[in-house]
Amino acid sequence: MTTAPSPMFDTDELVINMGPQHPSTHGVLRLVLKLDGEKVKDVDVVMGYVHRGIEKLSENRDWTQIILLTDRMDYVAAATNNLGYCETVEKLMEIEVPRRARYIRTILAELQRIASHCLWLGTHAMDIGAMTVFLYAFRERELILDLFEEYCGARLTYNSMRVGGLPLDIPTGWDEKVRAFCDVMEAKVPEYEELLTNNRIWLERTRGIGVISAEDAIGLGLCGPPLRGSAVYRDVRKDEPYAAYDEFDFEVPLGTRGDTYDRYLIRLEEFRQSIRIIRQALDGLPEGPVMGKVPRLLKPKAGETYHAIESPKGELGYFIVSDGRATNPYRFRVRPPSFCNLQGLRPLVIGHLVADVVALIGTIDVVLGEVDR
Amino acid sequence: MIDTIVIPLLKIAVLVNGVLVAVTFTVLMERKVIAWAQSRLGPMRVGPYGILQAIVDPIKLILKEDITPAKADKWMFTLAPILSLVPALVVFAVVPFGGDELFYVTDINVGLLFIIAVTSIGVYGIILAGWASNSKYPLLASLRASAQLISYEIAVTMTLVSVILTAGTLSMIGIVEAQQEAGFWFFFVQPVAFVLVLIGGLAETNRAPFDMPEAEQELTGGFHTEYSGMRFSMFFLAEYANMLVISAVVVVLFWGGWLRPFPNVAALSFLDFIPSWVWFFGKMFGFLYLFIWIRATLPRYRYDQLMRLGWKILIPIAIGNIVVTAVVKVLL
Amino acid sequence: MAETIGFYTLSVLILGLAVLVVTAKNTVHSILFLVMNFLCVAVLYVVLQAEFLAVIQVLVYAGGIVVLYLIVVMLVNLKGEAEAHQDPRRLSVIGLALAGAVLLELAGILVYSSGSDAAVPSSEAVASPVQGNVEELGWLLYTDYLIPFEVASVLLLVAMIGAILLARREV
Amino acid sequence: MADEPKSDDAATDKPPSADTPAGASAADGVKPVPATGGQETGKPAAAPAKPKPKPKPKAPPEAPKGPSDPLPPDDLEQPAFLVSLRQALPAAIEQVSYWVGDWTVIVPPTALIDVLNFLKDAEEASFDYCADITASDWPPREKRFDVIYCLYSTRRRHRVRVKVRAGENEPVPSVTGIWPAANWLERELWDMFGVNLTGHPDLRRILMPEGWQGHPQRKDYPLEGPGELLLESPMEWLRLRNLSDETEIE
Repeated sequence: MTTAPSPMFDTDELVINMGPQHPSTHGVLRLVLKLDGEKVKDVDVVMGYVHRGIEKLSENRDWTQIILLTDRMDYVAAATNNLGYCETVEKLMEIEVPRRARYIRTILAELQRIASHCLWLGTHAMDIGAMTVFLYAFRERELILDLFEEYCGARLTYNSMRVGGLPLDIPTGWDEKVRAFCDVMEAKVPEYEELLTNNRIWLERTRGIGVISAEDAIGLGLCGPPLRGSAVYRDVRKDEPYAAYDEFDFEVPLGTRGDTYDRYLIRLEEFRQSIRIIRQALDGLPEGPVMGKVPRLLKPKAGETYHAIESPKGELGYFIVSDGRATNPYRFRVRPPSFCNLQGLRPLVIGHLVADVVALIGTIDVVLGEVDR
Repeated sequence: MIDTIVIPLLKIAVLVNGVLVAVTFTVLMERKVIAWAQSRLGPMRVGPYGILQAIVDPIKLILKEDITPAKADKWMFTLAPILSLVPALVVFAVVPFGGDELFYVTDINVGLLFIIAVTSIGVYGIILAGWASNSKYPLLASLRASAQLISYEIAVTMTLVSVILTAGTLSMIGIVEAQQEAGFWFFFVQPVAFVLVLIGGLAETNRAPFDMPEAEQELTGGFHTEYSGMRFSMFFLAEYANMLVISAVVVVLFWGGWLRPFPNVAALSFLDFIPSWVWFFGKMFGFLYLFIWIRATLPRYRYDQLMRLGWKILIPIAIGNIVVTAVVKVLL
Repeated sequence: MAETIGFYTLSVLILGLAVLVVTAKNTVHSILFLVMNFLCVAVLYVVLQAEFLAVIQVLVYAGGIVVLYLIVVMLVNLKGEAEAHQDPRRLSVIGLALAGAVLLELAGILVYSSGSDAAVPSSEAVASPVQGNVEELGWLLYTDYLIPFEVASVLLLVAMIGAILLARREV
Repeated sequence: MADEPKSDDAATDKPPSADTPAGASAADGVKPVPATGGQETGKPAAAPAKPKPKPKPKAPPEAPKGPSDPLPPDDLEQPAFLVSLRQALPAAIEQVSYWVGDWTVIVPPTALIDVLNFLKDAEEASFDYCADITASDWPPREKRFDVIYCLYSTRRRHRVRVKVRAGENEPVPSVTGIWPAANWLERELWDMFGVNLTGHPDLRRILMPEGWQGHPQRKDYPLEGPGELLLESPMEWLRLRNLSDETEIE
């Protein structure tokens, strides 16, 4: 207690290397923490451990092969990545997608959002020490994986969309299963809430932790739930509607304080909104083809475009340049929401304790496959 | 000669082995109970319903390679798990598992203090493990652990004072007998103390939600990060043995030890056919279950919140409890 | 007879450990020897049938205070090289003088007590009413030794307040 | 054409749910006319900018000389922020381009900070959100990089892209002072393209390992690295490894 004022004892910082192998850095994120006691003075975020050069690779694959690569970015929300890419190419080529395909895409994207949020909830709660929520959330995610398996045969990397529509129509009876899943999920969300929302320890661990103001959040380029947690009304589904979102009725939950607890509440509410969207889409599912009129050889005219969708993590943008001659994009760029959100980690973490670092990694919900690409 | 040496030695041998076996089954119980809480099955492969897992787990741990990090302090690194395990076993010497003399090793007149004193030695195991590993995460964890143990020890010891006041003795057996004379379990007169001891016990055994020293998600396993094999399993044994100790202490202090409910109500005497040790172990089992249940349910506290809880909430309540108990005792 | 053997064994252990405490190169090791030393002292108390004192010795010294020493030492060790000691013999004259004074004092006590035969029974008379009996100890503390007891408590309180004050200043 | 999606700020002032029918569905359906028109007019407009017909022989067909950057059709109403930008900084705008609903402003690097500051602060623009910063590489061109800033306004809910053409070593000012979000995006930009960014507070590699040679997203950077080459011809790999600069790597 008397050591600090005395010049005899210098107060060195303790530098701790958190990751790339660490149970709660969600993959291979590495944080170099400078600690004063247990308080974080500074942090350097190091990434790139799963950099596979997807952008470079995509510039050397043809337009359809790229869909497969997009699966490997945010691998817990592969269908959303497919959707964003296909829509960008469709925008570039001005292909009209049949309404039925857009509806099914919406259903897939929302199922994917629920699955991704389930994974987030499980790991986030696990990081804070609530281990049971983890298994509950994975139990429901499993149901979604089953649905995807039935739709496209894969459980993680779906390759489930094509430029111009969908490769397959939904199997018979699939829509009923999705409906049944919605009922299950609707009953399970209160179960999660019961374990966490009003739990004193959970409140103490998340309230007032990692507060970020709306201005800072916009300035830092945060997107998705972290941005909405700071009470910024920003949801690509509403602002720049894609797929069939303009035909559905849903709300965008907003936080008030911009802390970890608000971001938690927002994602839980998004479970409900996603269920709502899926139900509307199933109710209004139009008949018709699932594939639009697409040339056999995809070869967009020279031009470039940026198109964004709302992935579970935030604004997932694709910037694609076509030179009009090759059967591959000249420039393929992904605006990864996890990457941009991860940039917000440093201001969030500084001044908090080591224990909060893991909570904050959890709350911004990064997938390193997407950060590093 | 037989009475003073052979019988106690036999008792000790049975006790130590019994505790170790009980620990392995506690681990199995924890795995099973948490699995059920999480809609899983838990271990199912070894033996019927995975019961033999309790034997296979320790064997696996013993057979694993025992690694000492190159830059570790070898003596301390070896000593730490022993320092952690031995006190956890020693305290069972004064725990009365039943009414008969057969069921306890010794009855010393400062039994309760003995338990507190010896468990406080266990903290050296954790501190030295963290220090001797020569690694940053274990060091942080051991700092956390020592601060946590010391502050909660104060809260628990202060709470126990009010129980001692109620019982008028420090002997474990004396406390149970005091409950028999009083005709009720002390839980009914000291509910606040019971809750405090339970919380403090969770914290002292590093159980969730106070498992910061070994917080896997933050400190990658805490003080035993660098341990493996037999030495790791000693920490493991110590943790669960401490859990058993806390359950036993809570049972003795608040739930009448080996007594049946309302020991002086004649109407309930038909319950007497149940042997006293069954009552004791049944109650202990209940508390073990409670500990595991809490672990499955609650998130983890943050370190500073834990310290705040200990110093600013538990200790003042404990002191208040002492004052109230003393006043009531004088007035009655 | 057995008691005498036990006593001398313990004394040797205690003294040997005490020497190790000051000679051990590694500070953590020396603290560990200190703990063992305390434990041996506790055993000595048990032999003297002062169980309560023994338990308190373990609880307070071994289990509490030395843990805090250990934390401080670990933190200091952590910060790289321990500050280089100046010449350890710089105070050797004063040290020797002090040690000699203590030795003289001990010798004086020894000579004095052996001179007056009454000293031995009287020291036993002080120890006997305790006999590990908690009630009696409490009784003694709150009657005969009330004033020293209260003074000691006040001293601790002052120390506590001082510590809080010192720690508070830098925050 | 007046109901083009993102540009029209009269419509976007309202809460976002109110004007949902714009946006993507319109982008799919209404636009074939400006597209073909833009394509035709754009080509010749962009071509004079790069008078370098002799690129390094890298791909079997001739390497593309640059993006098309088509001009907007004359009958398309320009969004208000472009009009006011033209008034405020007339000299700063090299070209305005339009393609499938996206507006792009091409500015010289020297005017970049002024333009971006205007776009961020001007009331009718208020581009407070820097969605993305990236580049494309056109090696035959003298100014080989197109550095692209994708901006978005959370208040007016419209987008614009600002494009800067920069040569290999031509300094491009960092925009971290305008949007903190640019920090990592520019680090990645530098890591992948080696654009000469000036004034960046923390210009280190972000995805590639420290000490990596070369900038992988450049078009003249080989797709298959020395790793595969090492298996096939070790001596060649050794030679390449000893080259200090990736420009020497063919």
